[in-house]
Amino acid sequence: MTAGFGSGKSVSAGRRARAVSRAIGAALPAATTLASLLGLCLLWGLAAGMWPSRALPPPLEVWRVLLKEAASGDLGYHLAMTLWRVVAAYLVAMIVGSVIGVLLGRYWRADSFFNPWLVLFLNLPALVVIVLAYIWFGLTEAAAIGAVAINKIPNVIVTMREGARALDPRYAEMATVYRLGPLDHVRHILMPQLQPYFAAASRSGIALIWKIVLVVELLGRSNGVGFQIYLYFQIFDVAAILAYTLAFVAIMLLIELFLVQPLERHATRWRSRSA
Amino acid sequence: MTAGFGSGKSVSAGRRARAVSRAIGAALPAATTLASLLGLCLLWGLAAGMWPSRALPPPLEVWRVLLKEAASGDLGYHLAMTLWRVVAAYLVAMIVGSVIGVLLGRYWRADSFFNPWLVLFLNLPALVVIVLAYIWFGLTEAAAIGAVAINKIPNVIVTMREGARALDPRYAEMATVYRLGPLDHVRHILMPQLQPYFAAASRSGIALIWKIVLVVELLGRSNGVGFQIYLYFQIFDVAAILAYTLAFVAIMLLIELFLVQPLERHATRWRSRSA
Amino acid sequence: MQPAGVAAPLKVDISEKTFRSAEGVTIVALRGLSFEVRQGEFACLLGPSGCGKTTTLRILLGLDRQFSGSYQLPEGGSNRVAAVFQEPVLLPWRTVEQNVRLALSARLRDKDLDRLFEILGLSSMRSLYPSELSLGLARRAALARAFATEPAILFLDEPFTSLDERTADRLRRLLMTVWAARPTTALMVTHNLREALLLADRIIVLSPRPAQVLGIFDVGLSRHLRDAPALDNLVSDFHKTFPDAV
Amino acid sequence: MQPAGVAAPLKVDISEKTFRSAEGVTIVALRGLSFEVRQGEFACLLGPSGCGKTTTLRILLGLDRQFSGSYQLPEGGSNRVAAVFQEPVLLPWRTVEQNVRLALSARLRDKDLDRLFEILGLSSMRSLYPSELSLGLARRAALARAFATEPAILFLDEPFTSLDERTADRLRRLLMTVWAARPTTALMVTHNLREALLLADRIIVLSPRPAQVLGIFDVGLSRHLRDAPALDNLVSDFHKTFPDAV
Amino acid sequence: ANPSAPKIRVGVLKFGTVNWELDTIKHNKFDAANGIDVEVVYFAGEDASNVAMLAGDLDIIVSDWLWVSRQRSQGEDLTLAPYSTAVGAIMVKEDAPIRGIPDLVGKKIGVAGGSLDKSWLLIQGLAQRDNGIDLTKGSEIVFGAPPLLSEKAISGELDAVLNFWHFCARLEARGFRRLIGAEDATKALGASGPVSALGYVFHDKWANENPDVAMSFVKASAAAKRLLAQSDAEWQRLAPLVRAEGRELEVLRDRYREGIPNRPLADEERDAAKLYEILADLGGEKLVGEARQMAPGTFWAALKT
Ligand SMILES: Nc1ncnc2c1ncn2[C@@H]1O[C@H](COP(=O)(O)OP(=O)(O)OP(=O)(O)O)[C@@H](O)[C@H]1O
Ligand SMILES: Nc1ncnc2c1ncn2[C@@H]1O[C@H](COP(=O)(O)OP(=O)(O)OP(=O)(O)O)[C@@H](O)[C@H]1O
Ligand SMILES: [Mg+2]
Ligand SMILES: [Mg+2]
Repeated sequence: MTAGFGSGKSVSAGRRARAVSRAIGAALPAATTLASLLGLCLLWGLAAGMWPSRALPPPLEVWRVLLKEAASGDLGYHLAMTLWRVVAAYLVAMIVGSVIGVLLGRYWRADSFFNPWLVLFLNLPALVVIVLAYIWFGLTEAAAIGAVAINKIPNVIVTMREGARALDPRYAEMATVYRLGPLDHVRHILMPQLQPYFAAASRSGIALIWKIVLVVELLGRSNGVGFQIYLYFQIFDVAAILAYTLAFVAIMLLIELFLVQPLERHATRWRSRSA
Repeated sequence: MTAGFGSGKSVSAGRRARAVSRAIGAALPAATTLASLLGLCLLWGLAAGMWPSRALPPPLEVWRVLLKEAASGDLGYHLAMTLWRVVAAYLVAMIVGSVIGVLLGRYWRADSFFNPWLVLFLNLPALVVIVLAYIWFGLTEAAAIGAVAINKIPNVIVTMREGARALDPRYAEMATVYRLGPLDHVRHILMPQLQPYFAAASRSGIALIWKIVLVVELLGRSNGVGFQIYLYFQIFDVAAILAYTLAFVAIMLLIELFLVQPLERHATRWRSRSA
Repeated sequence: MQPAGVAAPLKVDISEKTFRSAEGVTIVALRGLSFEVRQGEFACLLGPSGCGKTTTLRILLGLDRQFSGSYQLPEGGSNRVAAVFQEPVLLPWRTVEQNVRLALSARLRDKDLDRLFEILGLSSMRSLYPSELSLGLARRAALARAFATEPAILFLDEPFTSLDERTADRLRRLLMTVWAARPTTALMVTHNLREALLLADRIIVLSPRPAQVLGIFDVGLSRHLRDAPALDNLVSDFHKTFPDAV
Repeated sequence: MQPAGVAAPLKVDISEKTFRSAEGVTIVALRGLSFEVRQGEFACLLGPSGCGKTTTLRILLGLDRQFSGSYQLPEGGSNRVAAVFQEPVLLPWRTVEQNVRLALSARLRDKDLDRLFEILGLSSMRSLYPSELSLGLARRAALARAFATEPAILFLDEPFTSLDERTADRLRRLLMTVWAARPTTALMVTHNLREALLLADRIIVLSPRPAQVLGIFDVGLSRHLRDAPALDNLVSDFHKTFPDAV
Repeated sequence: ANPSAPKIRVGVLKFGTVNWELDTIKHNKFDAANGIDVEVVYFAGEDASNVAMLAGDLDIIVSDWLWVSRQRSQGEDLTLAPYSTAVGAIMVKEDAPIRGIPDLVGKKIGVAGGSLDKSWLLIQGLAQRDNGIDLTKGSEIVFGAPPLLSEKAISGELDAVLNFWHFCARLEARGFRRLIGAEDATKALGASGPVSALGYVFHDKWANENPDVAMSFVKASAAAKRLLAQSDAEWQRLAPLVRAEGRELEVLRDRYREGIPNRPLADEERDAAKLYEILADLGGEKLVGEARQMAPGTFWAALKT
């Protein structure tokens, strides 16, 4: 006849277990990442063992190539070139794209006028933009970075525009009543609400930018990971391609782990974390 | 000594003006789009007139090429092939990506484990995925579409994960108390909150997919817009490249205008629209 | 444990509920809180703001499982609970009517809601979205949602604030009707002593945070005898018993 | 227009305010609403739920400009307004203290807030985020924000709901202190007649929607004379004057 | 066509030079005449056909012998039959003050095909040996996509461009001249004659299972080449495919004819082996992998008799 559904013992036991594992998860994100990567390598190794193919070299071989390229200094050089392009294009794209996106999200009249332009630029193939940029501005670093940024900006705009449309008007009203200055408004009202959109645009943005940088380097640069990957693609050396790819991924992972995630945890600490 | 800051006359005049222009904006989105496109063509024509170059043919020439290709049936055929690939990859990527993204956003332990995998797949160059897919699964349509989907899925995951993280717990609690079924939960609690993220992932998603389809077609298909564009790139026929690009952009615009925007207006009609 | 045949009460026995804030502050919301509400009884929780009333309701609703202690819902209660939250919590993307119907079980989905909406003064508001309601109207919509579900247990967190006296009175009467229509156990949080004395069988008086039961006030008087002068008497009775509370 | 030298009143003259809901329903919220509040006066708006009180405040706060009619704020009012909204509207991503400080002008940003937080019972909550507060605590934080700004005009939309009587009383006294400290014009919405009679110089009684002024009740009695029996008398006076309202 | 004739799937670039020959085969029914049925599969890029070949989707593609040798040394059983000896060249504007390799120092040179391109390595090697110049250090090298580099050379942003032969031919028609060709470098570095840079590439396994079919294809190809070598009218027919007319078509035609291989396979193989060693020195392991010698069997043995 007792129809309870919450019992103290089990509940508090669950709580303790959760607290412990939460502490581990928070204190040791690096450990989780390591475990995760090991798991991935294991899977990869198994797959490479089961279906041996030149197109899927085992992890060890890729590791060997990686070490060799690193020792020769090539890896570092090309990686550095690519990284600088990625960072430059990322900064340009995020800043320009966020500003335009938020404006379009707020002013529906501007939005309905410029939307077709946006659709156009969103769907312009990277090839077209890159070639045009190289033709007009020469085979220069500025043209390359500009071309990448132009490829990415429409995506940022689209995401940030959704964010601006989903803003809660009550906070803006509060800000009006208490006459917050424009800087305070951006910092305390706009940015926290746009944070998830910014994070989304940013994460998928940097990945997209890196992919376009590869194409840019392939079409008209003489260094960088994209240049190298294409070189190895021509002689079909998948191990080397993977080595360069994974070197970049590793850097992204480090940034994610030691920069993005701590920042994000800080920015969203006010959200009651669901288990 | 009168220190008012709201005066009836000006306010109601402003209101009327706004109501009128709002009616126009809502009733004639097609007209706005047309005006916007005309403006763009004008700019383009001017630029082409000022700096005549093979790399920037005037709009009229592109239009002529477009008509020619359309008349020969090539345009229709290649466009259709590309479109079907885009649609198929889009559906696969959005469904798989949304489900995984929401799950990762809700379960932080799974997220912290799989995050490195996500970063890896996010940053795998399209080239690598496409080549591996072709080598393993042969040069089939399925391999092509699968490769595109795999390229896009991580982006969808990242965006939807942010959405899931930003969910308001109060609505889920209400649903728990009133014992909403899982279907109702998804339909009435989850989807409306995820809508802006879905819209963002969707818009920038279809653009990204189309760009990757171009690469896929370049690397191993014998038809499609990407195939054509690359052919024309080899002989540096920018007018033809633009013709194919713009044909696709036109289709996207039509979809945006007659499908996406009405749907979106419907989905967000509850939001008090800001002027 | 109850002897067979006797309806099981709502039994609460929470030894501790602690929050850890994001900034690391530890807040003990409840400590040694235990009380019972008999099946079919109407009880009120009365206590200072911030003492832990909402926290208690959330635990009983199964929304917060990180506490030590236990509780037990009356029979049949686990599947027919209704709640009025302290804030309305309507889905902004659904109209008033959709919000109410959504909470109904499949069996009741198509129920006729005309009378309910009329009593609540919502008839002309059925097709509005929550952002188009005044706060008082939104509260009434939340009440409509709770009442429409024909619950076996009813949790109410200050349901009648933001309402003018006249409307509040009408809704209190409606609450009594809903509660009396079938055996419903009700637990209501309120800051309004007169309201508590008018509606409740017993009033559970809580201490400031961490919440503990200071004492229980049984309103002996039958409900139809509780008119204005009788209430005045009850109020002074209450103040005599709990000179420090409220 | 005022002759020079005489302080300008808060003057409201709204001929109509209509909402169009998303589903196309037209709702007339206000029609022919006009009243005045002299500078330095404390006025209360009293009216049934959903009659248009919040709408009126929003118009006066400049948040809604789509109405016909006009209004005029007292001198100096356009730049030192404070408001307590019907719901707390705290920024969820800022702590209680940050929320309060944010509303302060640059000049006041570093002001000592200890005493204010203490009176409001928020001292130990300064570093909490709004989602970690009870509703009553959140309301008090919203009050802290309004009071800290040293406003020239104060708009309050049911500021003392969700609070126990004792806390509410303390806060009413605090409000009086803040209002009296410098020449502040205050307009407060409430559903609590005793509260209105305790605090206000005049009570503006509104009709059901569309809101119109039914009449004005001047509370002649000086504030320090308004004790419990005096209030009882005022209540019955009020009921005699407005037999239909509240 | 004879429906029972064995099918051969050949992957080519739609506007590539190979397609001119295949189109001639198809149009003049040289395949049917040799008892086979050539099916042309179009791709947009050279890499695409390589991927398709490795994915097992095609019977024949066109690629260069170095690639074949490298694949062979890694266990793929690819082999090749010569297709063309035409190779790239460094082109400069007619009136440019660049007369020889030493003049390239300090100039901006576009190079198609990347840093491991054969022609580029050979010319680099020659410059090193004869003039003691390291082009990679002395000049500004820009790698990039071939069409883009051509465009840049025309606009004057590049002082010189090393491009694939048909891009060079088109440039020639637009007022450029050859500064030095890769074939010059080949000879200077010790080859006795032109070596087929490109060949029809197929799997040994396929050739062994269908020796007649493979041979018939070679014959059909030879027939097409003969026609293209003699008939200007055939070139007029091909003009839309070549995407050129007038002078441009003529230059392309002449260069194509010059590239038709005409030496015994054994000679070519010997020269190729020699070149391989030179290239292995120049390009190092990056270019050739671990094998320091050309993989035996890179040239299809059946053609030697
Ligand atoms: N998520 C949380 N994190 C930290 N502290 C919390 C959290 N939720 C509630 N608290 C704290 O617990 C205490 C009790 O809160 P609760 O909401 O139960 O109060 P209440 O009795 O309902 O008050 P009120 O009458 O004002 O609604 C408060 O001091 C509050 O600050
Ligand atoms: N954005 C809107 N769209 C449509 N109708 C609205 C909108 N905002 C308010 N209303 C309507 O206007 C009327 C007055 O609303 P208001 O919020 O002013 O009431 P109120 O007097 O503050 O009531 P309460 O005491 O319940 O807070 C209500 O009927 C409400 O439904
Ligand atoms: Mg509460
Ligand atoms: Mg209101």
